[in-house]
Amino acid sequence: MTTTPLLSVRGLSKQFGRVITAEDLTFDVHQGEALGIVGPNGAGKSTLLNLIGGVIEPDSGSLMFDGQDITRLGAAERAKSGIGRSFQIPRPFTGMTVFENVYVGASFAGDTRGQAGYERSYQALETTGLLHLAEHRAGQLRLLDRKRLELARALATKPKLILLDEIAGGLTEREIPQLVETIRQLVASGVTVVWIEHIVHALVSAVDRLMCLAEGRILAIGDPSEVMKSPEVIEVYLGSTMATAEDI
Amino acid sequence: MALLEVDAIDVHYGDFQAIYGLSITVDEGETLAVIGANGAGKSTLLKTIAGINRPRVGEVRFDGANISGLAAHRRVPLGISLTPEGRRIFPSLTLEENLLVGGHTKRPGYWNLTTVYETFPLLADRRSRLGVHASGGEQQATAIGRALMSNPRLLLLDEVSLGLAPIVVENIYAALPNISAQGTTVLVVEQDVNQALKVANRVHCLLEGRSVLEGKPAELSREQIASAYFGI
Amino acid sequence: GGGSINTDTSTAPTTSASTSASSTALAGTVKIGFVSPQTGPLAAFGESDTFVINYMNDYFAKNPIVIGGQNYGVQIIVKDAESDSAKAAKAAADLINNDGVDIVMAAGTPDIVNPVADACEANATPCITDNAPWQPYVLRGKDGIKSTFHWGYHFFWGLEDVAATFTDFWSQVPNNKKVGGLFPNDPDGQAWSANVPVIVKADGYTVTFPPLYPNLTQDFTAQISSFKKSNDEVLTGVPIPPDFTTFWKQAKQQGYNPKIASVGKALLFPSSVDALGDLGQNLSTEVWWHPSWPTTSSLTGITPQEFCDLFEATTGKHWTQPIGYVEAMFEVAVNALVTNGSTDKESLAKTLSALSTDTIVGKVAWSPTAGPTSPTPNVAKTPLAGGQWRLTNGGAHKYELVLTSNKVATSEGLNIPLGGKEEALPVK
Amino acid sequence: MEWANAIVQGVLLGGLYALLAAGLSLMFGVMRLVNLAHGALAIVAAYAGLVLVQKTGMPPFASIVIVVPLMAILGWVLQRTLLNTALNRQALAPILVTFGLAVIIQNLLLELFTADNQSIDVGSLASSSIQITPDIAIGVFPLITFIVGVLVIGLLQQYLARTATGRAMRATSDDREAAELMGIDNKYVYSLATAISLGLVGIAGVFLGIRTQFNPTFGDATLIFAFEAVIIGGLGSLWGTLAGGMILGIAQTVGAQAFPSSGVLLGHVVFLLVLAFRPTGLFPKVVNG
Amino acid sequence: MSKSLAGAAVTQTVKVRRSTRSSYVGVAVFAIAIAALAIGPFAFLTKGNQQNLVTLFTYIILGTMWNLLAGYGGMVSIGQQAFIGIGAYGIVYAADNLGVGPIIAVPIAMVISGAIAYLVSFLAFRLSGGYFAIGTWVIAEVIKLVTTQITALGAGSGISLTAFAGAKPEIRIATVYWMALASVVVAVLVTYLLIRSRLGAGFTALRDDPTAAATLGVHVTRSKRVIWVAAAMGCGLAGALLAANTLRVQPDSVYSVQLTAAMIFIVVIGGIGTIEGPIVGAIVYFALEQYLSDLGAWYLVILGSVAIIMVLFLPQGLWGLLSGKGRIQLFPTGYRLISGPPIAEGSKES
Ligand SMILES: Nc1ncnc2c1ncn2[C@@H]1O[C@H](COP(=O)(O)OP(=O)(O)OP(=O)(O)O)[C@@H](O)[C@H]1O
Ligand SMILES: Nc1ncnc2c1ncn2[C@@H]1O[C@H](COP(=O)(O)OP(=O)(O)OP(=O)(O)O)[C@@H](O)[C@H]1O
Ligand SMILES: [Mg+2]
Ligand SMILES: [Mg+2]
Repeated sequence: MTTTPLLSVRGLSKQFGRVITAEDLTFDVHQGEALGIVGPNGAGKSTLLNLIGGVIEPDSGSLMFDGQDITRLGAAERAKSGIGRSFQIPRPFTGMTVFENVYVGASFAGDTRGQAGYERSYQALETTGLLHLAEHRAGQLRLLDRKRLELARALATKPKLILLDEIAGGLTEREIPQLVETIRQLVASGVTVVWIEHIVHALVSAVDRLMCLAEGRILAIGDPSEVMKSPEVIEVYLGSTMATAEDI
Repeated sequence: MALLEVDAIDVHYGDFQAIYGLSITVDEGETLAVIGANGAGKSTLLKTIAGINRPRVGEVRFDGANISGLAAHRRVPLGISLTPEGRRIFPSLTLEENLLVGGHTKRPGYWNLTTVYETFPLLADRRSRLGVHASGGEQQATAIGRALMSNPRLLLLDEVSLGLAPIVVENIYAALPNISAQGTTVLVVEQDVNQALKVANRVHCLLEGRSVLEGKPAELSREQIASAYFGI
Repeated sequence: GGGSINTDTSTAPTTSASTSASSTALAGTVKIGFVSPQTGPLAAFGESDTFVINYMNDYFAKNPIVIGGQNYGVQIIVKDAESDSAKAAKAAADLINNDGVDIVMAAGTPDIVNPVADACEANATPCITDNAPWQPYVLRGKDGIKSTFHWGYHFFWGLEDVAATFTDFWSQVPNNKKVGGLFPNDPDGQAWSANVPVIVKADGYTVTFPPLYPNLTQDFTAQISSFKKSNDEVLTGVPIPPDFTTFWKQAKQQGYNPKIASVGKALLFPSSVDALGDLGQNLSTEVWWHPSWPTTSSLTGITPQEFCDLFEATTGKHWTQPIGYVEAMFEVAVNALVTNGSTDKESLAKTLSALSTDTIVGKVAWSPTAGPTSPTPNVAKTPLAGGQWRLTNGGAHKYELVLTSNKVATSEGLNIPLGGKEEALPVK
Repeated sequence: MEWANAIVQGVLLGGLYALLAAGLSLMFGVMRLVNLAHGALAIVAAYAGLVLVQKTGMPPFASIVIVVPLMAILGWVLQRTLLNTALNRQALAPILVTFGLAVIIQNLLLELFTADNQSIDVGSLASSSIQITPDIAIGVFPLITFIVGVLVIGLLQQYLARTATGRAMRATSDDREAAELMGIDNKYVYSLATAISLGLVGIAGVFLGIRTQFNPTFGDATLIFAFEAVIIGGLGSLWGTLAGGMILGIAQTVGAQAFPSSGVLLGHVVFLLVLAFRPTGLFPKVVNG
Repeated sequence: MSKSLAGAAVTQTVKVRRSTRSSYVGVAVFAIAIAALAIGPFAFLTKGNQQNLVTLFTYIILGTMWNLLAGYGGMVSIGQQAFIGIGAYGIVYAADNLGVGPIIAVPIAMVISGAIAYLVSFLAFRLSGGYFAIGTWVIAEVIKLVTTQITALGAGSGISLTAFAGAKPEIRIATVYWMALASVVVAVLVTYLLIRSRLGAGFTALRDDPTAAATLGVHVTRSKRVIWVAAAMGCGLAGALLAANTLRVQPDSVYSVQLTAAMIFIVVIGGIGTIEGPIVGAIVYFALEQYLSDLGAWYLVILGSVAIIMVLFLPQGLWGLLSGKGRIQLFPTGYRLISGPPIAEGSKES
């Protein structure tokens, strides 16, 4: 893990009407690290990913990615510059096959076309365990497979930074460690990860740093176990009887 | 007497059979947890009880009456209410309106806007927000509140803790006894087996559309559950 | 493929031309193509067409025509233009190139007539048209340049006749000679607004008209304001019926009460006038044809009065002016075929150019030497009169069309009896 | 003064548009059903009113009392037969089905009533007016139309916003299956909505039939204005529809005052301008799905 | 979910197939058909046949364009008549006023359509869904009303195409026929290649979910604009052919919303979202018109009923039925993953 910030977020704010979902957010994501994000429901976590991914525009603040100011770039340009993401509520291209869904990521944002693109797509499907469904219509997938598809598409874009929004929800206790392992390998292969998850034990076991958001502000950021012990985090997010990693 | 009797049902999606000769009974006031791996047929079971899917074979009886042929919207007045997988919040309605729609059948009982807001203070603050804008967790809480608003005798909860902050999950499960205390029978589907075991009087484990294990949490060993769960 | 129209509205037992009694003696069948707006907004014209076509089918079934000494049956093939000019053109081309018709006919507004005539020019087939003033027929290239025709032959009156008829009305009711013009932005409106104001100026009338409005405009406040402002005691124009109704009701509401209103198109069909309720009283309009016309059909011998009675008996509706003109096209076509002695298209066109026929609507002659002045080659002019709609108060019809001007017709040698004198509009 | 008059007449015209658009607003704004048969159905109502007035001699406004329930029944039947199935198909289905319906209706009317222009006669009411200033007179009939338009919109708005059934309609349009799970009978709710919508079309149709002459194909001409009113106002907002109707009406009359050839054109331009700056209309209540 | 991410693990054995046996047959059949049609006027096509085929070709182009818009671009426009009208006026203006000759006038008409569509897109693209549909309709009305104010184009009366004046009917009809044949081949082929290209996958993605497509690098607005302008040019082409075939251009006719209705009927009858669908739909629509239009009002009643029945009971259209729900593809656009390295065990389970 190096200390060069891959992504620096500076003074990022976003307000919907009277609802403040991001208020003066400033933090860095370092090259090659895995940053976990937790926070109460409605804290602004998904909004933050939307801001970084370029799906929504900030009211103020700036974003630097890989040495480039991306504040004004659209979602497609950001994807091309190396930001991949998954959506909390999956958004498959229902009229395409699973393979074609992934190939869109590989060929557009990933810019690998033809054979190379096919291989990249194949690999993403294999990694996420979707290969056997490659020829299925994405619209027919079950929720869980849709989530996997989110991940597969993001991987196919060859991201430098991947933004993951609750991809573990709905996984069985046995599948979660596999996912954690996948993320670890991803990080090991040099991809920077920002991961939102409410299944805290999964998150904590995979990330280098943890950030807790509440009401659009950073409540705590730092070493995962430190953050988890913070009384504010416990109060607004974890509750008293935090279910810890307790595998069957 | 059993409030709900699911009697040897087969459920299909087109040619694909999702449930094979499944039988389950739930007694009035009881909390039954249904667990099982992905695709085991848990959601299908709940949807069949709620009337969205119809069994091709077998019967669903509620309070002694065969309701297998009854449309979903006619089961709500009887006291069956489902919190569907994936929340299914009405996006163009405010959260409060979502709750009010939940009370559409006007079944009398403990639950109303006030009691729901007490249980989910999160919602009280955001009642005028549109469903489409609500965060995942806000939506989940609304979905449960909405189901409660019909004052069901039988509450069907499908993976309600999905996407919720730990503290909210804790609150919901803390609220479950409270819900049960109103005389509501609860059938909960949960991925998190520990959670399920904690709240349930009885557990049913499904594997590929069949019931493979049934019993009281205290009587079941971890190994039993694990093998039933994964079919090892 | 097309088919001859055979509906139960016809008078005699219907038999199609090809199975007629005398078919054994036929040397062949002449095919006449007819493009008619059977559906869509212009379908009112199509209804008149249908009546006449049925009538002609019956006639031809019993009376083969003699061409070059041999008997020929006549088959009329009708195509629906769906009130759309592109469809009309397509229908005409289809009639020529797929059904192999010898002559094409069309009637009813420039929207139908112009594209059909164009299609016939391009596909080298004689074409007889009417029911549209000759100016929009002739002046339709870019910037109103005259089109030249080889195959197309049109007969109708012109806007100079309307203008003369209208000024004749206006001279009968004292007014300030200020005229408001209600002209839409369609072929008729373009032609009227370009011609009528210029012509009536000679008689001392000033026509003010706001820029042309699109059809189916929902509100005419701007036009009414303008007429009120310039105190136009006379109203003229050529709106479509719904627009005139909207306008006229609004005019009454907003206190615009001209002394006299002479309006084309909107007041053509009796049903449109009936639909005005009592507001139709004393509205005047040009009259192309009327039961009192002192003419007979050169083909069937029927008189205008008989023909209108037949229409009313058959359809149960008030007679309409286009039926005379549609019948006249058949007279012309048959005359041309008989005179020509063959169905050869090129010689048929030449025959038409010198043809003169005394039809049920008056003399139709393209020859520059015969009949009323032909303003331009390929156009023959027919007589025009004018009349006023009057409530009958309990008669067979709600309104009756009373002839109040015969100036133009008389000058063209047709003596049409007047039914009364032009009266001012009722004061509200 | 001419300008003031143009505005007054524009407001009145807006009332007509709002009346025409009310049923459309319910179906488009609440059920997300783009009903291209709306104009044709209004003409059906106009013919129904005409036949009643001519055959029974009842006063034109009284015919509304019969036309509205007839249209409502028609709406109920349409929903049960065609539209419900259409809503279950792909997103395009309702547009296509209602378009097909419009074509069928127009041509059946043509067969039934011929292409003759017709009008429902209200006698002197058609031309009577109230003089406000020497230059401004308000037609009595346009005024009645306006008042009815505002009333209809107001009642419908209250119904949708305040009643459980209105809420159920909106919920059903969001997610039919989820609404079913709340005990809402979607067939009933949709049939009711379509019945109300067509009942309103019934009122609008009779007014249209009184206002001007109509024939079987006349409905299309007003359909676009009704749609514009709904969209300017914003989906799901009935008051928005009223405002939309006014804006359109005033744009047309004032536009025509300035450029008499371009009143309709300027109405369209104002519509497009509103959308350029407020792509979801002025007062959207519903998420544009 | 534990397979290694290392790229080197996957070798060249991944195979994706883009054409099918049926598509080879399709290419052959189409090539023969086009060749036969091209020599038709010399051999077996009467003038009437040729004119009918021009109409059919125009329908195929129109159907293909609306399918491109709605089926691939997710843009349900009911204002395509705007570009048909511009194309029709364009050819008249270019041929008669600029005097360039009808064959050159056609591409000019297309370019004008495309240019206006490009400008209009900045307004239209602010709208979506039902708003977009109605918005495009209003835009078409605006374009019509503006056209009726231009006296050089005959204002409200319309204008006749005189460039062919004096030409012998045989020559004129055959010329227009070949123009139409070339146009339909180009229009379908270009559409196909567009859809088959990488952009095509982006279009489909865009139609299904614009936000997700954007985050995968698809330029939403840019791609939509490509489709929009291409479809407008296609419609302009069809409009030019229409004018060349009927010789008279009248605003209410060439800007009629009925034209878009015909496009929609064609796509619905044939099936949306495939290249073949609109072709089949155009043939059926054309046949209905040929055989039933003499029934007048009843023809339209039947047409309306057919459309409703198709939508309700055969949503994939006739091509969906003929192709066995997509098993036969004459113009395949998809990506079939047919082979790869042996699937690792861990990834098989779900
Ligand atoms: N377009 C919008 N208009 C108004 N409010 C919005 C909008 N989008 C989001 N919000 C609000 O902003 C807040 C943050 O939403 P966000 O989806 O980022 O939460 P989150 O942290 O991801 O929550 P969860 O863990 O429940 O997914 C929520 O309260 C939500 O209701
Ligand atoms: N609408 C559908 N159409 C076809 N098959 C379906 C449908 N819904 C579910 N299935 C199939 O039925 C089986 C049971 O699905 P179900 O959703 O009931 O499982 P589950 O136990 O709830 O799984 P999960 O834990 O993933 O929610 C699965 O194999 C699934 O693929
Ligand atoms: Mg979130
Ligand atoms: Mg489930």
